[in-house]
Amino acid sequence: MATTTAAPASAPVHDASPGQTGLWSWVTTVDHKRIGVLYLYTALFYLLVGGLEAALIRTQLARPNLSVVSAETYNQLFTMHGTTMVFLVVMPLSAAFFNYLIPLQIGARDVAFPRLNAFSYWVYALGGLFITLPIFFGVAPNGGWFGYAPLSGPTYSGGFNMDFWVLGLQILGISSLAAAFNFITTIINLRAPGMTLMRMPMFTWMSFVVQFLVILAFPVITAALFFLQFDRFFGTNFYQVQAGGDPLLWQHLFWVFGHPEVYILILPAFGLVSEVLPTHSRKPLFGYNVMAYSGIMIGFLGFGVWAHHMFAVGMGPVADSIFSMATMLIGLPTGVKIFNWIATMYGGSLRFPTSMKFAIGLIAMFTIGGISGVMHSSPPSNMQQTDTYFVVAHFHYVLYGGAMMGIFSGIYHYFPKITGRLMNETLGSWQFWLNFIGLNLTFFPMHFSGMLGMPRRIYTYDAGQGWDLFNLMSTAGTYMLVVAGLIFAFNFFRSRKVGALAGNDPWGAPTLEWSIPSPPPDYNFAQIPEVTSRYPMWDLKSPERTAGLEHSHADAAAITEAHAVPIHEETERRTAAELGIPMPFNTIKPFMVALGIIVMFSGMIVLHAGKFPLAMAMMIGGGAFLVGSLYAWLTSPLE
Amino acid sequence: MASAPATASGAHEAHEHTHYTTTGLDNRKIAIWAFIGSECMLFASLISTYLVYKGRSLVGPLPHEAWTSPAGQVFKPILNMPVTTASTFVLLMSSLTMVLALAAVENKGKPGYEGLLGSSKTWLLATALLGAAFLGFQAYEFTSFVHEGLTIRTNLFGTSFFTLTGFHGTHVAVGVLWLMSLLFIDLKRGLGPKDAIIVDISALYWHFVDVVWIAIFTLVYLIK
Amino acid sequence: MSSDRAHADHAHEHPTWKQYKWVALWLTLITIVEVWAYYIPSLVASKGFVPALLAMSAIKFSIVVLFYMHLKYDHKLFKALFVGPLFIAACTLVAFLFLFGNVRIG
Amino acid sequence: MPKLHLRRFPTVAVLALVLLALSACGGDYPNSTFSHHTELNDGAVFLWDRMMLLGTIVFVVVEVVLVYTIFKFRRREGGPAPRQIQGNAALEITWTVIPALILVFLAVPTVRTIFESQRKAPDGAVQIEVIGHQWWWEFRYPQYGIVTANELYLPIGRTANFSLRTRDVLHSFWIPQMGGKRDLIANKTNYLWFTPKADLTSSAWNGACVEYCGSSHANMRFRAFTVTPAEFDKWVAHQKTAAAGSPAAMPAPDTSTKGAAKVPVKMAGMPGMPGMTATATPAPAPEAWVFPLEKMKAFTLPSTPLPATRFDDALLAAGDPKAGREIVTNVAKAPCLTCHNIKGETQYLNDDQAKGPNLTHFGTRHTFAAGLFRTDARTLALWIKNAPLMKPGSIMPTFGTGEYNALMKQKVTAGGLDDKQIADVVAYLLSLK
Ligand code: HEA
Ligand code: HEA
Ligand code: HEC
Ligand code: CUA
Ligand SMILES: [Cu+2]
Repeated sequence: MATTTAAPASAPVHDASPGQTGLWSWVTTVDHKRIGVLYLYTALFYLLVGGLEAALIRTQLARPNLSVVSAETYNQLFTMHGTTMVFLVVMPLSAAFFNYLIPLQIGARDVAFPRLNAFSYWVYALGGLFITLPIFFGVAPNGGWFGYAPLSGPTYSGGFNMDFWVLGLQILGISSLAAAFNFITTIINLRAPGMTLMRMPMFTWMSFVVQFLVILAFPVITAALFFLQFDRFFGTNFYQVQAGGDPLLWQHLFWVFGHPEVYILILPAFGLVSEVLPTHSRKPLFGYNVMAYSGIMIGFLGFGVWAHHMFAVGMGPVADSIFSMATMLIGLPTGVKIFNWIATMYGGSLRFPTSMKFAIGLIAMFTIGGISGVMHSSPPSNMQQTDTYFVVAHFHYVLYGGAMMGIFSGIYHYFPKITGRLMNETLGSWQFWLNFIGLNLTFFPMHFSGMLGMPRRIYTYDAGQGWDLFNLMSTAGTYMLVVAGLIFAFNFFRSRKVGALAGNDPWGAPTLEWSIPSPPPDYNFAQIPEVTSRYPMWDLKSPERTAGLEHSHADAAAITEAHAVPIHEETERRTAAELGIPMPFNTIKPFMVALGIIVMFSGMIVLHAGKFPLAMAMMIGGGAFLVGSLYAWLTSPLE
Repeated sequence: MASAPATASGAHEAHEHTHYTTTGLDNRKIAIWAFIGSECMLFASLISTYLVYKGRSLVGPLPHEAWTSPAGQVFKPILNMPVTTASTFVLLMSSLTMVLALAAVENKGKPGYEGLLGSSKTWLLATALLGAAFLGFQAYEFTSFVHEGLTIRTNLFGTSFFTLTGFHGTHVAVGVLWLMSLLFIDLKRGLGPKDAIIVDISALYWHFVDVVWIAIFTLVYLIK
Repeated sequence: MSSDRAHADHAHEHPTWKQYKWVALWLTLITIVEVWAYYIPSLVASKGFVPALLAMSAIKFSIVVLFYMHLKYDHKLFKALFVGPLFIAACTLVAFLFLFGNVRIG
Repeated sequence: MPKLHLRRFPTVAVLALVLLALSACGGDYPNSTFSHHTELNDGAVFLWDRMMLLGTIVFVVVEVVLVYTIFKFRRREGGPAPRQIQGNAALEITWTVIPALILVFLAVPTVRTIFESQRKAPDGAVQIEVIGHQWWWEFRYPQYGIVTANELYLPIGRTANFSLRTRDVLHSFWIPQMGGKRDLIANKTNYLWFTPKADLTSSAWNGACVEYCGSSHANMRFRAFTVTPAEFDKWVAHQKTAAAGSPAAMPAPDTSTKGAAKVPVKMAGMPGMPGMTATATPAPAPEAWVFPLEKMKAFTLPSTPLPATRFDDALLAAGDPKAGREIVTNVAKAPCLTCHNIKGETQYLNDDQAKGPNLTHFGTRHTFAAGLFRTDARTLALWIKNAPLMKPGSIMPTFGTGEYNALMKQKVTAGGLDDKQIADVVAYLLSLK
C-alpha cells in the first residue's frame, strides 16, 4: 500500500484546492490532476519493483551456472518483470500523463466522466496489488508475460500462480478500457472553442490514437483470458490439447492484442517528446499533419502484423510472407516521425535541459530498437533470432530506450507544472548520462549474446558458450541503471520540496497547459480560452513564431456557449466557489466499486483453493457491494 | 447551480445543466458508440474462436451432424432450428419495440404520439419482455443440450458454443436490466424528450446486441 | 468541428414509424428465407449457399444499424466510431479463418 | 542550468559500440548463428548481411544527422531567432520513399527465401522425429527403428528432415550452428529440414529448447553430432540392436576369445571412473560406434554444478551391473520400466507412452538429462538418488532412501534404493553400451 501512503505527500506545494488534503481527499478525489498524480506515484513505485526484479534477473545471469535464485523463482521474476513493466509501469505512467495533461492541453475543466476516471485508477491500483503481492509468497505467475497455452493451463500450471495472472490481467483490462472510453469522449467532446483536431497538441493526438488501440486490442485479450480462465476454473477445452484444443489459438489472440499493445506503450512517449522537442528548439513541430497521420497509420497497421511474433510456429510460407511485409511497412510511418523530430531541431535554437536530453535519447535509442525490429521481420532470419536475447535487446531498446526515455523526458518537462517547482538539472544530467550509458551497456551486448545463440528465459547457462562477457556487461549496465534510478528518486522527492519555483511557463512552451498556474487550480482554467492556432501560448508570447500559421476564430455560438475568452495567462488563484465554477463532488463510490470487483476476483482464487462457501460469500458479497455502490454512484449527482 | 438536486435518472455521469461540448453531442452517446466499437472486437474474437474450432471436436455431440460414440451411443445433430428461429424472431422484434420506445420518449406529447405509439412504458416493457423471452429460449436450449449430453466441457463445440452464446446471453440480460431500470424511472416520474439521451444509449446497446445475434444466427446456426 | 455543431444539436431527423415497420418486415422476411433455405438440402449443398446466407445476414445487420440505430441520420462521428472498429474486427475474423485453415486460398 | 554534457554523447556511444563489436569478433563463439554449415543457414546469413548493411546505413544517417543537429544548432547568446518552418512536403515524401525502397530490397529476398526454405525436403533424407518432453528430447529414426534421447546423429551431406511434435507443452528445436528453429506444438506436426554441408568434419554441436516450457526450460538442451555417412551407418547398425544383457541380446553367439559366459570389460572412455570394470554379457555384432568423447570440444561438455550430496566412490567401483539389471528390470523392485523402455527387456509401454527417455543404449550417450550432465558414474548415482534436486521440476522421481522428494514434499522411505543398490543400477546403466 505504499501508493496510498506515498500519495498525500505529493500534495502540490501550494494547494489550490482548499480542504483537499489528507488521505481521505485522495481516496475520494475525482480531479483528473490528482488522479494523474496518483497514477504517477503508483507507477513509479512499480517501476522500482520491476527494476528490482530486473536487477535480480541480471544478478543471476552475471556469470554462468550461478544460483542466486532458484529456477522457479527466476521464472516468476521474469514473468512478473515483464508483466509489471508493461501493465503496471509504462501503461499507467502514460495514463498519468493522459490524466494530467489531456484536459489541460485541450482547454477543459476535467475529463468527460470524472468519477469513471477515479474508478479506472482504483481498479488499477488494487489490481496491481492483486497481481504483485503473490510474489512475496512464492506463488507469483510463472508462465511468461504472454502466458502461452498449454503451459498456462490447468494441466501444466496447477497451482495458483497463473490464476493471479489471468485474473490480474482481467482486472487491469477493466481499468484500461474504462479509461479509454473516458479519454476518447474527452478528446472528441471537451476541446475548447477553436481547438480543432488539427490544432491539438501532439501528445493529445498520440493519446487519442492510443485510446483507440486500447478499446480495440483489449477486448481480444479479454476474450482470450476468459477462455483460459474457463479452462482453469470450469474445465472447458479451449486450450486443452487432449480435447483437440489448439495452442495457436491463444497465441493468435494474444498477439492480436499484444502487438497493438506495444504501440500503446510507445505512442504516448512519442507524444511527450513531440511536446518537448519544439519547446526547446523554439521551432514548431516539423510536419505536424504528417506526425498526426503517421500516428494513426502506426496504430492502424499495428492491427495487421501480430503474427510476426509467431514466425517459428509453422504458419506456412504465404502467411509468413504477408505478415513479414506488413511488419516492414510500419517502419515507414515510424521513420517519418524520427526524421520529423530531427527536422524540428534542425535550424532551431536548441537548449538542453534534462527533458530535452531524454527526448533526444529517445530518438537515438528508439532508432536502434526499430532497426532490430525490422531485422526480426524477415522470417528466415527471424528463425535465428526469435526467443533469443536478440529479441530481448530489440524490445528493451524500444521500451527502455524509447518508452521509458520518453516518459522520463515528460516527467522532467511537466514536473514544474505538476508541483510548481523545477527538478534539479545537475542531478537530472547525471541520471540521463548514467541511464544512457547504462542502457547501452545493458542491452547492446544482448544483440551479441542472442546472435551467438543464447536463448531467452533461461535461469542459467553453461560456461564456455561464448556468452560470459556479454552477460557480465549487461549486468554491470543494469547496476548503472539502478544507480540512475536512485538518483532520479532522490531528485524527484527533493525537488518537490526545495526545487526552484517554476511559475506558469518555465520553458516557453507553446500549448495551453502553460497558460495557467503551476500547479493548476482544481478548475484548471478560470475562463476557457479560445484557441485560434496550433500554438496558442506562442501566439501570446512570441507571435513572430506563429506568424506563418493559419489562424482562425471559432464560431461565435461556441464561444458564447463556453464563455470562452481570448488566450491569456492566468495568474490569479481563486477558488472554484469564488469563481462560480461547479466542481464535481469528491466521492468514495468509484473506489467502492473497484473494491467490489477485487473482492469478486479474489473469490475466484479462494474457489480454486477449494473453499467453496467462502468463495461464494466473497463473490456474491463482492458482487452485491459492487452493484450497490454502482447504484449509489449512478444516482448521486456529479456536481 | 452547484448543488442541483439528485434526479435519480439512471446512467448519469454528466449532469442536468448542459456543459459546453465541442461537437454539441452528448458525452454519453460518444462513449456508448466507442463502447460498441470495442464490443465488435470482443465478439469478433468469440465468433472467430467458435468458427476456428468448428469441425475440430474429437467427440460428439455436434451441431449439424449425428454422431455415434465408440460405445455405440447415438447423438442427434444438436441444434434446434425451430426454437432458435423463434428466439431470433423475438429478438428482432424487440428491436422494433425498442425504436418505438425511443420514438415515444423523444416525441412525448407531440401530435401523432398520443395513443399507444406515445406510450414509452408499453414499449419499454415490451422490449424487456421480448428480451426476457429470448433469454427463456436460451435457457431452454441450454438445458436441453445438457440433457442431450452436451455441456461446456464435453468437446470443443460445447466449449466454444456455450461461451459464445453465453456471452451474448449475458449481454441480453444486462440489457433487460437496463431496460427495466428505465421503465422504473418512467413509472416513477415519466420519461420525456429531455431524457431521450438515456433511452437512446440503451437503445443503441440493445440494437447492437441484436445485430450480434444476427451474425451469430447465420454463422453458428444456419451455415453447416 | 465547430461547423458540425449546428447540425448535430437536434437537427437529425430520426426515421419514422413507417420506416420502422418496413425494416421490421424486411428483417422478418429475410429470416424466413434464410431458415427456409436451411431446410432445402439441394440449396445447402449448392455453392452459393454460404455466400447467400452471408449476404442476407449482412443486409439484416446493415438495416438495423442504419435505421434502428439511426446511424444513417446521425452525426458522421458515430459512423466513424462504429465502422472503423467493425472493419478491423471483420478483417481479424477473416484472417483467423485463413490462418487456421477453415478457409483456404484456391 | 548546468553545463552541457553533450560533447560526451557521440564519443561514448561510438566507443562503446566499437569495443563491443571488437570483443564479438575476437572470441570463440561455439553457438554462433553466423555459420554457413547448412543451406538453411546460408539463407538466414544472406538476409542478415543484407539487413546489417541497410540497417547500418539507416542507423548512421540518422545518428549522424542527429548529432550534427545537436551541435550545429545549440542555442548561442545573441544568436539569430530560428526560422519558423512548419514542414516541407518534398522532404517528407523523400524520407518516406527512400525507406520504402530500402524495404523493397529486404522484402524481395525475404519472400524468396521463405518459399525456398519451406519447400518439401529433397528425397533420400534421413527422417527424424523430434518429440519434446518437459524437459528432455526424444529422437526417433523411423527408417531404422531407433528411439534415443538427447543426442542426435546427423550424417554429413545428407538432408535431415525433422518432424517435430510435443508430448506436453510447447518447445522449440534449435541448433544455432545448423540454422533455423521451429516450435513443437501440441496437436500439430511441424517440419524443418537442412543438410549439413559436405565439407563439415565429424563434430559436435549444442542445441537447445528455445520456447519457454516451465521450470527447467533452461535445462532442456541437447547435443547434435554431424558424422560421416560411414560412421552414421555404423552408429545406426548398433543402435538398432537390443540392450546389452537383455534376453533378446542373450541368444547371440558368444564371440569372446575366452569362451566364458562373462568377461570383464574395460569401461573405456567413461569419464569420471577410469579403470572401473564391470561385467557384461558380450554384445552381439555389430561393433558399437559412438561419437568419440575425445572429439567433443569443451563447449559441448556440460559443467553443470552438482549438488553437495556425497556418494561413496568405493561403492560405485564395486557396482554390479547384473545386480543392477535385476533391480531396474524388475518393477517389483524399482519402477524404472514403468517410464523407461529398454529394448529387449520386458516392455510395459509402447514408445508413445513412455514418460522417460529410452535407455536401451544409454551407455553410449555422453550426456544425460537433456545435456545437463556428463554420463559418469558419480553423477549418475546422484541422479538416481535425487534427480529433481539436480534438475528443478524433473519428472524423474527421487529414489535415494532418505532423500527429500520435492514433488511429494517428504522423505523417501519405502520403495527407495539404498546406496549399494544405486551403485549396482549405475553399473548396469553404464553397461548399456
Ligand atoms: C515499444 C514497444 C515496441 C515497438 C515500438 C516495437 C516496434 C517494432 N517491432 Fe517489436 N517487439 C516489442 C516491442 C516493440 N516493438 C516487444 C515487447 C517484443 C517482444 C515480445 C516478447 O516476445 O516478449 C517485440 C518483438 C518483435 C518481433 C518478434 C520477435 C520474435 O519474437 O521473434 C518482431 C518481428 O517482426 C518485431 C518487429 C518490430 C518492428 C518492425 C517494429 C517497428 O515498429 C519499428 C519501426 C522503427 C524503425 C524501423 C526505426 C525508425 C525508422 C527509420 C529511421 C526509417 C528508416 C528505416 C528503415 C528503412 C528500416 N518486434
Ligand atoms: C517497459 C518495459 C520494460 C522495461 C522498462 C524493462 C527494463 C529492464 N529489463 Fe526487461 N523485460 C520486459 C520489459 C521491460 N524491461 C519484458 C516484457 C520482458 C519479457 C518477459 C518475459 O519473457 O516474459 C523483459 C525481460 C527481460 C529480461 C530477459 C529475461 C529472460 O528472458 O530470462 C532481462 C534480462 O536481462 C531484462 C532486463 C531488464 C533490465 C536490466 C531493465 C532495466 O532497464 C530496468 C532499469 C530500472 C530500474 C533499475 C528501476 C529504477 C528505479 C527507479 C527509476 C525508481 C523510481 C522510483 C520512485 C521515484 C519512487 N528484461
Ligand atoms: C515417473 C517416471 C520415471 C520413473 C519411474 C523412472 N524414471 Fe528415469 N527418467 C524419467 C524422466 C521423465 C527422465 C528425463 C528427466 C529429464 O531429463 O528431465 C528420466 C531420466 C532418466 C535417466 C537419464 C536419461 C537420459 O538420457 O537423459 C536415467 C539414466 C534414468 N532416468 C534412470 C532411471 C532408473 C534407473 C529408474 C528406476 C530406478 C528410473 N529412471 C525411473 C522418468 C522416470
Ligand atoms: Cu522445452 Cu523450453
Ligand atoms: Cu509485435
